[in-house]
Amino acid sequence: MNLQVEVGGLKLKNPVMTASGTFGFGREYGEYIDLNQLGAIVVKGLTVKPKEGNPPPRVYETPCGMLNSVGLQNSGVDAFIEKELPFLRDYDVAVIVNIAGETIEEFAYMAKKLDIDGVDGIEINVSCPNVKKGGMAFGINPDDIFNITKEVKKVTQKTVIVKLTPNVTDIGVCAKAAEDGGADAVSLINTIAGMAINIDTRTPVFKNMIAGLSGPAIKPIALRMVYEAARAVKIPVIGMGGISSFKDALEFMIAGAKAVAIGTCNFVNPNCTIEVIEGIKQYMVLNNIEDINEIIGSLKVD
Amino acid sequence: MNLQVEVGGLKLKNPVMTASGTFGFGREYGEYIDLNQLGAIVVKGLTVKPKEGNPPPRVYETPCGMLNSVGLQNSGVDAFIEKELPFLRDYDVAVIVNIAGETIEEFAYMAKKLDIDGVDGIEINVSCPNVKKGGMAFGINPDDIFNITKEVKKVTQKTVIVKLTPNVTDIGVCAKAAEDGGADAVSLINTIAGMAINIDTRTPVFKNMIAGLSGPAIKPIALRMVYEAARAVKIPVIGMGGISSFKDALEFMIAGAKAVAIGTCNFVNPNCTIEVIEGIKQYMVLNNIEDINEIIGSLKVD
Amino acid sequence: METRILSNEKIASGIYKLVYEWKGGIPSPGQFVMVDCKGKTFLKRPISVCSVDDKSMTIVYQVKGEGTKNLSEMKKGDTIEVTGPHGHGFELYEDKNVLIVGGGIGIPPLLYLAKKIKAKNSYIALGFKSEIFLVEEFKNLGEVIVTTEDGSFGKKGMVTQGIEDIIDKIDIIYGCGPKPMLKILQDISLKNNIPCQISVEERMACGIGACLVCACKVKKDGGFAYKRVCKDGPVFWAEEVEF
Amino acid sequence: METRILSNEKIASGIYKLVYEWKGGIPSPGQFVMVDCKGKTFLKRPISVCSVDDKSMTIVYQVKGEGTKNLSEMKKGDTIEVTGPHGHGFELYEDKNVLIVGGGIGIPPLLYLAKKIKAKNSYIALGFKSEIFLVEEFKNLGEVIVTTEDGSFGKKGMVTQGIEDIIDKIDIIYGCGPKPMLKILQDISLKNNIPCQISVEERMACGIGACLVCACKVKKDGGFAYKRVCKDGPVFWAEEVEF
Ligand SMILES: Cc1cc2nc3c(=O)[nH]c(=O)nc-3n(C[C@H](O)[C@H](O)[C@H](O)COP(=O)(O)OP(=O)(O)OC[C@H]3O[C@@H](n4cnc5c(N)ncnc54)[C@H](O)[C@@H]3O)c2cc1C
Ligand SMILES: Cc1cc2nc3c(=O)[nH]c(=O)nc-3n(C[C@H](O)[C@H](O)[C@H](O)COP(=O)(O)OP(=O)(O)OC[C@H]3O[C@@H](n4cnc5c(N)ncnc54)[C@H](O)[C@@H]3O)c2cc1C
Ligand SMILES: Cc1cc2nc3c(=O)[nH]c(=O)nc-3n(C[C@H](O)[C@H](O)[C@H](O)COP(=O)(O)O)c2cc1C
Ligand SMILES: Cc1cc2nc3c(=O)[nH]c(=O)nc-3n(C[C@H](O)[C@H](O)[C@H](O)COP(=O)(O)O)c2cc1C
Ligand code: FES
Ligand code: FES
Repeated sequence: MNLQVEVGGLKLKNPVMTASGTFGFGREYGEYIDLNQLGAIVVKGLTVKPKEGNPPPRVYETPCGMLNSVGLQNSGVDAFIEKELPFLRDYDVAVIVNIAGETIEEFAYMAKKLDIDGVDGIEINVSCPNVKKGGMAFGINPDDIFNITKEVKKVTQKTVIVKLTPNVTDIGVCAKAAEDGGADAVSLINTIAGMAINIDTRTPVFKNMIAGLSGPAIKPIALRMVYEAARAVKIPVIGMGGISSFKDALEFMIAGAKAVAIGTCNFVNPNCTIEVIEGIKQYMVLNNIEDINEIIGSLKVD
Repeated sequence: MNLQVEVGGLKLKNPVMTASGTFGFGREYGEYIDLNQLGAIVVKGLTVKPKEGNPPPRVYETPCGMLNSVGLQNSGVDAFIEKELPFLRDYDVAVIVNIAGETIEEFAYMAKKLDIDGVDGIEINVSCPNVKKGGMAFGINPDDIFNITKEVKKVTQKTVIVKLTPNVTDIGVCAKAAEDGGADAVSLINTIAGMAINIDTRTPVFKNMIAGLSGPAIKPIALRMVYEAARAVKIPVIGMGGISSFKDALEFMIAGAKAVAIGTCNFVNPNCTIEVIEGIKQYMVLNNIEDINEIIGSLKVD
Repeated sequence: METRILSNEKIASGIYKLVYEWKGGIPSPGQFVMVDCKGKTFLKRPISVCSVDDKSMTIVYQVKGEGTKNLSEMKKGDTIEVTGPHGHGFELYEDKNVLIVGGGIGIPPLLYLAKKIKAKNSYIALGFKSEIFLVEEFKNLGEVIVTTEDGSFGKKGMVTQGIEDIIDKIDIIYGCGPKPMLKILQDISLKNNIPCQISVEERMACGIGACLVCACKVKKDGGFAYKRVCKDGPVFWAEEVEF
Repeated sequence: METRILSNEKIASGIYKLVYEWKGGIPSPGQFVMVDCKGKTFLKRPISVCSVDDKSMTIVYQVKGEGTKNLSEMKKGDTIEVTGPHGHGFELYEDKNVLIVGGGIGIPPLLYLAKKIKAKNSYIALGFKSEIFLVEEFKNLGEVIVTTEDGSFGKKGMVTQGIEDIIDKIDIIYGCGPKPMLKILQDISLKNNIPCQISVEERMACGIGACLVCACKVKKDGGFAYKRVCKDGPVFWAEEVEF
């Protein structure tokens, strides 16, 4: 049985990855699961300099989901290369580094720095709703997507993935902008902008007002957008948003995703990624599917 | 205690309405609750001619929500006036009629026909994701919103509400287009475009592929959009999307909604509207609030 | 209405019989209730009334997905939220020769029908895949013919086989079961010009006729229309249904 | 890990003691478990370990919202999903004079601490609003001083009152309770130059250090940084925490 997929030149042993920001740098979940079994690990979003992130509260439970306002807390790209990458190098798993610049130059700067051994791919994060500069502000603008992608592609040999925001009218246009900019793949969706209010104090739950919604609640929306993106571009699409089971993962793949990522549901079930991989295998056996690539984009439409 | 609010000239005895398409024409829920207690009834979307709607399946449960693909099944505006309006006239409750044209002319035609006794408001539905013509295709385009609103305003004396779609990058721009077109109020959100796939048959669950997501799952998104819309316009905003309790309703009102509508949660709890009204009253007593208008837009932001 | 569970027992593999206190309306045969299955389910689930007395109501259900699985884990003394009875049930005629045809989990509502109907003669054809259930309860209500697909009980084959042999004796047919079975009943009904009522299934949301998601395609003026399974049905005249 | 509930009883109004089978790791005092509260809750809830033996673990919790409400409705024999122990607990030093200060629902983890710590002398100050709980269990573990805000049991007032009277005897302070109480302990610790460890609370998602939502503001190089309550804490040195 073949589980291997290729995402923009990058060969993954299976299509199941972790979603940026939900899996740290692999260390913590490494105590629960065998990281070698994953298709890829996508690490927490990095910035040029260390970033403290947003003040608490940073999380709020919502019906079948959660809002987060982490705000890209991380120790910076240098600390990543020095302290986290060596740890990840010890595993036989593709490593994709999520970068979040405040300017085009910052994206290029980080991508260049990360054009090193042990890094397999760069995920351009133009979709974080929790920062004041950069993030989603870029991602809602096809021109910005195009330009950032182009500059990043110039300075790296790695597979370049553009992570799109769902907070747009037409996801196809955004995916196309990434493709035109030279992206090797797009990934989606990042969190959906949401909000919560404390009715007793009549204040927003989050200081930033807006936070990012993730988890099973958003799955139907994510699936629709992945389908639309896959129809809009020829490059591979990595699908995510609320995946909690192999069934969800298969929906995304049938809709056209070449790989999938699991985010929030890791929190609820640390074994989620592994169970998804096992479930996909069983589905393939049951349905006599030899090669997982037969599933991708296999949606029958009349 | 004052619960009365005014929405674009229309006085409502309280701010709790029903969301179009979830409450039929009031008959069915009339067997469960006293319709006279509602702030307003918004009826199922009407079209110029009777419309059969979409083939089944039309519903799919999702985590804390549901997808629907009804496709505006209704007997047409004439049948409404003849058969449903007389029934509603017997109640002491504001009646808002949701109209869904396929062209600007159809909107104006229906609005004119409905400029009659017993109708208190017109809700322009430019946000249905389940029809091939009209609906959301208009709602994602500010110019269309503006033009339709303007034409409808010309032919009716009633309060004109424009119902917006959440499937846009900037809801503020859409709300503003409605305001500029002369709308007396905007209402939001309609359902979010979503999708589901049957992994056994590898076919879409819905023939139309895309369906509309509603219910508690979308509440954080709806609340954010209502907040954004309320900041973008001076006309009243009617908030909805996943409201299941008085707490949810109050969040929307604190965020700036002058009234709220309950949709999907009627299905789960037929008494939902009444419980929301009671809950708001209790909250007001507990917090020493004499006039509900004090709550509207009272979000404290630093 | 919140009510208390009196018993919840397995009566065949994957099939459970749930009895709860009932002080609500008395249903007519073919009507259903909407049950809150708790856990992570969101919408209520429609389940047909299998029997009712002045204190309690019985439903029989098959574990299909999360909702019915949760239901199967509930215990005596637990409370559940049940609304109803909903829908338009079977139309009953007195003193007729009736044929009642049930397939699998379509059988429970027919028990209530068989009890209530004042027939001249009742022929009751019950079909199962393999394991049978509720058959005992039908024993005194008419002439019962049991069929199993694998022959492990009664006749081997489909429940609709053999109907044509007795069709001459029948004034009206009542059916509930899987779609292919209902389709065959429709054919038999049309071919032999015998009125037939069938109970159809569609996914529901409100269960009371307000949301229009439970569409059943019916013939209308040469074309078609969608009727509401929850309000206009679940029981329709077979001739009007478009499969 | 899925485990079976051995008992779940109310020990004061709104306060429950839950015992379940435990074959997992042995926690250190101050560590917590993540509990799936079922129903419509989505994320697990962090609850401190109150005690553990070779077969079972005990947690004591207060009903706050939906999660803890669901938890309070679970019965002996039900299964629940519990992971852990998680987090960085109290650092224990032998042969010291320790002051343990607990407020309300912050008290349960301190019982486990008081049992495990090999102190020279333990002074245990327990504060409640009105109704007391767990006080009996502390009886043989040190000199217990109980305070209630309304004076219905022990001294009337706040649990932190009177600490300064005995502060000269104390080598180290351990605290868990509401933020204002922790803040006072921090002040006392700084003023008297006595080391103090406090257990802080923040909403969690992953509970294991991967998602960074459980931020606790700590002093760092003249500025500040956010540490993870679930991994770097929940126990921090009082001096580093910024309230
Ligand atoms: C009027 C009526 C009476 C009924 N009476 C009975 C009865 O007496 N006994 C009984 O056992 N059952 C009865 N049913 C069927 C029962 O309602 C369903 O089996 C039940 O709702 C399943 O719920 P679940 O949560 O267990 O499964 P779900 O998880 O909701 O669904 C089970 C399966 O169906 C699939 N599914 C879900 N939604 C759709 C959709 N929109 N389209 C296609 N597939 C879908 C799911 O993917 C899953 O595989 C009745 C139905 C109706 C309409
Ligand atoms: C390390 C640690 C140990 C703990 N140990 C214990 C213990 O031993 N015993 C115990 O009883 N409790 C303990 N708690 C607290 C416990 O985790 C919470 O009380 C519990 O999660 C509440 O869950 P719930 O579902 O009942 O309430 P929820 O409904 O989740 O919340 C209760 C209230 O908090 C509000 N709320 C929810 N999210 C936020 C947010 N992000 N910001 C502000 N307000 C919010 C809600 O609106 C609601 O009013 C501990 C917490 C931590 C972090
Ligand atoms: C706590 C948290 C932190 C996240 N941080 C990042 C991040 O740093 N970079 C990024 O591109 N996406 C980030 N995301 C978005 C996820 O990678 C993912 O796109 C989104 O959560 C949807 O998937 P899910 O529903 O499976 O979580 C974060 C999500 C969560 C919940
Ligand atoms: C079954 C169904 C039918 C609907 N029909 C209409 C409609 O005809 N016109 C309209 O403007 N909105 C329609 N809506 C959208 C609702 O009015 C509402 O905007 C949306 O469902 C979000 O609110 P909720 O989450 O409370 O349901 C429909 C929603 C549902 C679930
Ligand atoms: S389920 Fe709502 S109309 Fe039938
Ligand atoms: S809860 Fe995820 S890092 Fe603490």
